[in-house]
Amino acid sequence: MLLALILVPSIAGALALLAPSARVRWLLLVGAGVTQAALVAAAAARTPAPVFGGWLALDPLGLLFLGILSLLFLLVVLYLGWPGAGDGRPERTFAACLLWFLASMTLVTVSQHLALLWAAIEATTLASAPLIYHHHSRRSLEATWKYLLICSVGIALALMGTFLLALSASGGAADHADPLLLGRLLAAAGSLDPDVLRAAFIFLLVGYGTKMGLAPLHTWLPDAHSEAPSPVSALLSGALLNCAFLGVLRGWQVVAAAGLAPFAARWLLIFGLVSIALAGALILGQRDYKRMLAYSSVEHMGILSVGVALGGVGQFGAMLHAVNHSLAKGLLFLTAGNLLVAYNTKSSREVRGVLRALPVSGMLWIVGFLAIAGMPPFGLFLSELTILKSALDAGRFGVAAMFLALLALVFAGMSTIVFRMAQGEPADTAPPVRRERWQAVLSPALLALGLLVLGLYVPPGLGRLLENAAALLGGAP
Amino acid sequence: MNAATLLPPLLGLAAAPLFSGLIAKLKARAVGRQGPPLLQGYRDLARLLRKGAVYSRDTTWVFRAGPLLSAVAGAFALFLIPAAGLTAPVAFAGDFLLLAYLLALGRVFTVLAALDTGSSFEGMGASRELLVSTLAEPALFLVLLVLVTQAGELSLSAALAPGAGAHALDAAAPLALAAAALVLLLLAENARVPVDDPTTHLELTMIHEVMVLDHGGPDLALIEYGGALKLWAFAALLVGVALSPAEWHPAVEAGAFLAGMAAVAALVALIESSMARLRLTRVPQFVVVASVLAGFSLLLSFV
Amino acid sequence: MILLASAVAALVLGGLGAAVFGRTQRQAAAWGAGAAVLGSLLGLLALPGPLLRATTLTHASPWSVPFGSILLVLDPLSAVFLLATFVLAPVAAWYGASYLRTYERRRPGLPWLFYDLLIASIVVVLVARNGVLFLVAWEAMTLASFFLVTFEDERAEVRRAGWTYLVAAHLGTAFLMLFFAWLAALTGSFDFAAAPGAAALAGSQGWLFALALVGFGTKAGLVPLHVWLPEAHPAAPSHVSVVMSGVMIATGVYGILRAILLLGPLPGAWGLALIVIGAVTGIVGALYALAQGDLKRLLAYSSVENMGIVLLGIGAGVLGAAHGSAAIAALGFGAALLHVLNHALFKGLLFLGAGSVRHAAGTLALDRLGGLAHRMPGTAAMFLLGSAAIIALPPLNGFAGEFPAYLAGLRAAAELPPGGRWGGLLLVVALATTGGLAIVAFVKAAGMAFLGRPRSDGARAAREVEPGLVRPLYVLAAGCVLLGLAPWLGAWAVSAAAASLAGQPATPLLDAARTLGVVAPVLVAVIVAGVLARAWLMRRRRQAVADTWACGYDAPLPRAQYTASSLVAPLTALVPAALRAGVQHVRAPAGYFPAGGRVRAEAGDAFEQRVYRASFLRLRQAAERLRLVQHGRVQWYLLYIFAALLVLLLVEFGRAR
Amino acid sequence: MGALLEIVLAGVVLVNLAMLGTNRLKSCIRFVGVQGVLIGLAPALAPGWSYGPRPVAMLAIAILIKGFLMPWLLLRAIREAHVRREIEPFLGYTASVLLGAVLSAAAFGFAARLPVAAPAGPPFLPVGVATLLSGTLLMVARKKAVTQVIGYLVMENGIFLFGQGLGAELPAPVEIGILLDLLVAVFVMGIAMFHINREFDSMGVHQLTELRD
Repeated sequence: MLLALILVPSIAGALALLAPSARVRWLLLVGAGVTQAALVAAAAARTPAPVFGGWLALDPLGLLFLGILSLLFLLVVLYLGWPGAGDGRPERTFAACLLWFLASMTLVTVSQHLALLWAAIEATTLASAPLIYHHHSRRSLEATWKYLLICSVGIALALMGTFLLALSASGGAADHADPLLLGRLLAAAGSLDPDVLRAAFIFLLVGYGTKMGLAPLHTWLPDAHSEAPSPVSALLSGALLNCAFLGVLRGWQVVAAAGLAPFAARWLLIFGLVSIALAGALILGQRDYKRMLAYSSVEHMGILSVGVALGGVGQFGAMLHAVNHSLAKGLLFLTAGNLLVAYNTKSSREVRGVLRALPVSGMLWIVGFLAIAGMPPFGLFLSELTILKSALDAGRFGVAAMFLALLALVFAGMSTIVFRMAQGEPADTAPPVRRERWQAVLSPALLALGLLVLGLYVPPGLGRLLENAAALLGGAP
Repeated sequence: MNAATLLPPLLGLAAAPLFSGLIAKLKARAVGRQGPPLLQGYRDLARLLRKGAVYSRDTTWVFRAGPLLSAVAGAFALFLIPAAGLTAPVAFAGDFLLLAYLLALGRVFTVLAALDTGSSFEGMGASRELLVSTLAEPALFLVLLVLVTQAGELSLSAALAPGAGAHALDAAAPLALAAAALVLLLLAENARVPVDDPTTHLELTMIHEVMVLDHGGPDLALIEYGGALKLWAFAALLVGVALSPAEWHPAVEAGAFLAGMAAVAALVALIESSMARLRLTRVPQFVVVASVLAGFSLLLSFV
Repeated sequence: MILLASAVAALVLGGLGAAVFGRTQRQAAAWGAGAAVLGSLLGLLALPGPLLRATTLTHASPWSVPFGSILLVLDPLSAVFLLATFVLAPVAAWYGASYLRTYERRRPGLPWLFYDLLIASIVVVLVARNGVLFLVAWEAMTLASFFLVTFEDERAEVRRAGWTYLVAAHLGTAFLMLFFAWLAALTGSFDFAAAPGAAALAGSQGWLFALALVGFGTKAGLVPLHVWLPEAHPAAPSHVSVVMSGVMIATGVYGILRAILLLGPLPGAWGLALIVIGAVTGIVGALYALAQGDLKRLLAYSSVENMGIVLLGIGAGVLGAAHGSAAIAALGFGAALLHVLNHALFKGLLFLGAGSVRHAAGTLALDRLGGLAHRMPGTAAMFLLGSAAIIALPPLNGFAGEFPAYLAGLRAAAELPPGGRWGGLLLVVALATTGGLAIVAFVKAAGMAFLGRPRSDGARAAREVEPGLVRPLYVLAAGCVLLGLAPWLGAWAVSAAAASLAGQPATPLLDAARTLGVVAPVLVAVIVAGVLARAWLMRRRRQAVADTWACGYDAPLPRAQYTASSLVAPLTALVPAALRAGVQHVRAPAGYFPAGGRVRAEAGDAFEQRVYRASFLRLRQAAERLRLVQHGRVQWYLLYIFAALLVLLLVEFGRAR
Repeated sequence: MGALLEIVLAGVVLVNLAMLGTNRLKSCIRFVGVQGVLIGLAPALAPGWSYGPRPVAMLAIAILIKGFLMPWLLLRAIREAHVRREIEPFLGYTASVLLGAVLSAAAFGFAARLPVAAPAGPPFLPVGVATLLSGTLLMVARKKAVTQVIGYLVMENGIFLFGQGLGAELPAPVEIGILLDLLVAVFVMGIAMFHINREFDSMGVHQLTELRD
């Protein structure tokens, strides 16, 4: 089962290279997406057996991120079905890389071996780089280069962290031929060398944090997200960042098990708050709406970090937030794709009157904003409230106040841009009002619906999964 | 309700024009003129009431309601003020609030009636009236606060009952200050010199008179009468404050009240004949002085 | 409770129906307004018990979101605010059904969807007793009203107003999130426990109340948190302004009162603080109101002022309760609640009147109106009545509401120990000052809009609006008169809630209302007698019609009338410079034969310009500097990574060994 | 054996400095190849290395990929892209070498303070850190995209050595996976370099500053 999860998209990717027409490639994409989603659903129903001596296994944390991934992927490939397809058409390499991207991210979620995890995360970088370069423009080239180089360097540091992790285990109870299996590390957490462990976590945090987009390591992120085709941006933001976050979380699991959670929490908290602050500052007066969304991703990665760092119920909140954020960001990026196709500009100042020109996309754009900004009745409100509560539970009033103040800053910045685009009369150069294609709005609409549901009702199954995932982080809801 | 309590208000209703006439007479005498007859006020009213009316084509029912409401409010106000050692016919906790807001009712409709004509002169009058009354409002409340807190009673009749202010001589200072503030308010609210001059003939310098330029006949009579009632009410209040420390035989109280009213008339006449009108820009300061006096009095009564 | 639930359901379904099936304005209005009327009627049926017999209805069921539960309680306090909601909502909807027909929109159902959602969310806010549920409803309320405010989003100033509103509301909610989360952290649950007690709150009570005050105060428009209000209320369609001004901002008051109930007895210092805030809000609101040149902005600032008055009442209530004087507490809280009810009536009336003015004359600028009393007599009479009510002229309901507030202040000044006395004193003086300023504001509003001669072609061409835009006014006006003549009705409605806040039966409140209930009819009788007497006097009297006497000048132009700004100029000249933020654009006449000149004056808000806009600009500048971080040079980006790594390593290992 | 290892490691450091000092692109790439071979050999010379078919195969694969395949890819890329042969530094060659030397010294100092450094063992750790820092310097102080890839490879080499020094023995599949990742990375970067050169007429990364705020 686990193998199938990885092999299906890999093989589909290879087939996509051979596929004769865009239609076939699209069918391949959808087929892989549906199969993947079905497999994940099956895996959620009954935990699949570990394979390769426990190297690949699906724990709640992995299942959670895998679920987000496969859902988002399915909706993104559905979105790719219309001829305009936002701004990404499934060409040969594009389709293949998209599928390999899926495969590598799936591998990330099921890896229980930290070195394998590292290799998988590096593979996601390589599989997604061609996707970012899809437009073959100077700007996308620049973005791709920065993405490749910065992420590779960052991840190289994570490799060093992984080595250090292995080192910390030497001499202890986990001194085994292969100490990097997560289960063994956790079991022997008490005997790990704390100093080395701390060094290891620092390297992991900076390394995977680069890929995750924690400020000030986020520098590649706005470039890549704004230049990539919008469906790819949706995946980068909604799935890839989560995978990197999972890398950090694996490190956190070990550190927390070794009783060093306060140390790790401190740094996660600092990185988290700095990310929210910097993202807020750069969102304020942002001129490119896709970059605005990218910075919003930085912000939300910060929120996730803060949630995990605060512990207690905040970790549950962080898990819930990861789900919500992925949905919201998928919605926003796909809608941004519609805007980009219609207006042919990424400048937020040139887009006007979306509500009148593209009513459905305009509405989705506003709904997406309200959701991402943490307004009820959308899911992010609940997760942010949960994280806030955990800060107060821990008596960290300063953190709580800062958290809220920064969120308000982001809200002010984003609302300025979003509503200026959505409201008013379209400029003369704007596209004539025409019926929007249902394919173009179906996926975002489904995402919006999901966000609304999650804001009013957390299904018990999901709730349990979130609780189990949070329990792995050492926090009980 | 004691039927006797109705006497002072009824006296006021009857004698208010006389009171205005008294002031005019004393004022004239003070500067060595003969002055109008004491009953001139009644003659004017009678004359006006016999006349027909001319209405501007721009006016509405508001224009007609203004004089009526100001007179009605003034008349009703008299029933709230205790006098001559008797409680007022209408007395309840917080009755002076009704008094203050009744005066406001009359004023608001006078001002609205002025605006109803669409005349620039009457607009000017309205603007000035609003300025003066807005500033006078807190001062009036401060004075009333002094009375209430002094006596610990929420009704004017109780606060001004004979002997209510007598419990301590140290109350004399705040009461005196309050009375002084009340004098200033009386002058300001009733369009007397030095705030306004009812006898001037230049519209540009008027406050109250210019607001009622367009009224004629019975409407003007109502305005004149309402003005007289308001003046009476303020005077009665002032006398009540001044006499509140004393406690005499009812007959003496009545006499004292009448004497007090005469004294107020004399005081107003004296002020009017000895002072010039203030420049309009100085008027706010005049009213603010009243607030300061009342505030100071309040301070004294608190500590 | 089932009635309330069906009311909410009717509202939500009706709104959705309007959005889905409302293809024409008429269909949409039938769905949307129909739902508002039906929902309100259902809701009203649920109220008598809690209002009159102080019963409490509870519904509790689990909710799967974190910390959430569907805990709904209908107690007297909720019922008072629900009463205002269910009275105002159908009337405003009735008006809106005609009013919205003047707009051409591709989707006429959307405003109705948001309108019904707004009412529904207000209802849920008022009965929710779980922090999460409350916040969700609270923000739903914000969002629904936001979309209504930006209904005419083709106008730039409307977009700006909408944005200001949304951001302000969000900031306020941030404080509320902190408040509820903190409270939950202390009590262990987001459900509102019945007064956790001062012991459980330890030293946090003051902080918690401060948070609630800022959060709810933003919604209520307390100075200096009011800046969104004069922007947003005028921008919305009039029937929405009614709901926003009459009910929605009152939910802020409700929140403050609920917080008082939740946090247990507050110390007297908070009573003083509330009175000070109320005084500032009332006076500043009234000052700004009288300076406005736009009728709806004037009304919006007047809402600020009235919330100040309500806060004065609450302050007196807290003061009384803290000093153990149940009478003062009952009078204060009762006055606050009574004023909320009254304000809903007369402010609703006035906003509807303003809507009709805009509809008929095409503008709300007072300097372009005038003479409408001739052209639209019904609307004019109702607006005048509303103005008289809002400036508390007896015998209308405004006076009936402020009367107990004064009494509370007076009794505090007369009976309480020194700290409390000053509070009472301040209350009385502030209330009087506010009242004086409000008189000017509404004399200006009513006088300039309806009296005199028309100042523009639009005003000259105005005609009485259709019956659907006049009759709703009659209903609200009747309410104003009724509650003025029978103040005990209002006092009766709020007495249970006031008693729950004061901890004692609200007998003093009822007594005061009963007294007024005798005096007010007498006053009316006297006035009626006066009117009859005058009529008798004038019978068969010669009555001529002529031009206004212009002191000899025989061709007075309407433009020579005093304007709205000149009417209040002597007063605004006295306003401290710190509060003045007006802008004047002057093009003076020049040359020997000047072709013309222009003056355009706007009354700005000093708080908005000097505090909020200034700090936002400073924030923008700081952000602009941070922007340099993202300069595009990849070498530096790499250095960031290593620098971060180095910093972490140095901090962790630098000191050791 | 130990002496040989030390010579190899010293060679690694020297190659670092040489790369910082050279102004010719091709020699820089060849140096990376040399370093790859040296680093591939190093584990075999370390004490406790056991001969056997699997370790030898791993060794061969690593040397093949790092020592030959990658330099070949890079050389091909610059040939096809007609890259000018100079390196174009931000920071002068002499200064770079000096800084590299200082950093290497610092690395030795730093490694000495690490809690794990076995004082008697082969100096894998300091050399690894020194190499890592040299790679960083190459990435940061040079203008061309190729040099950044080279820097990245050097950095990876450093990390690899560091891992060796820590005795982290990775299972073969993972190790091969990592190597493959590296190879693909260089391949993808090579393609990107090709495009950069086509688009911008040079492989200067300093021109890649269009995306900024």
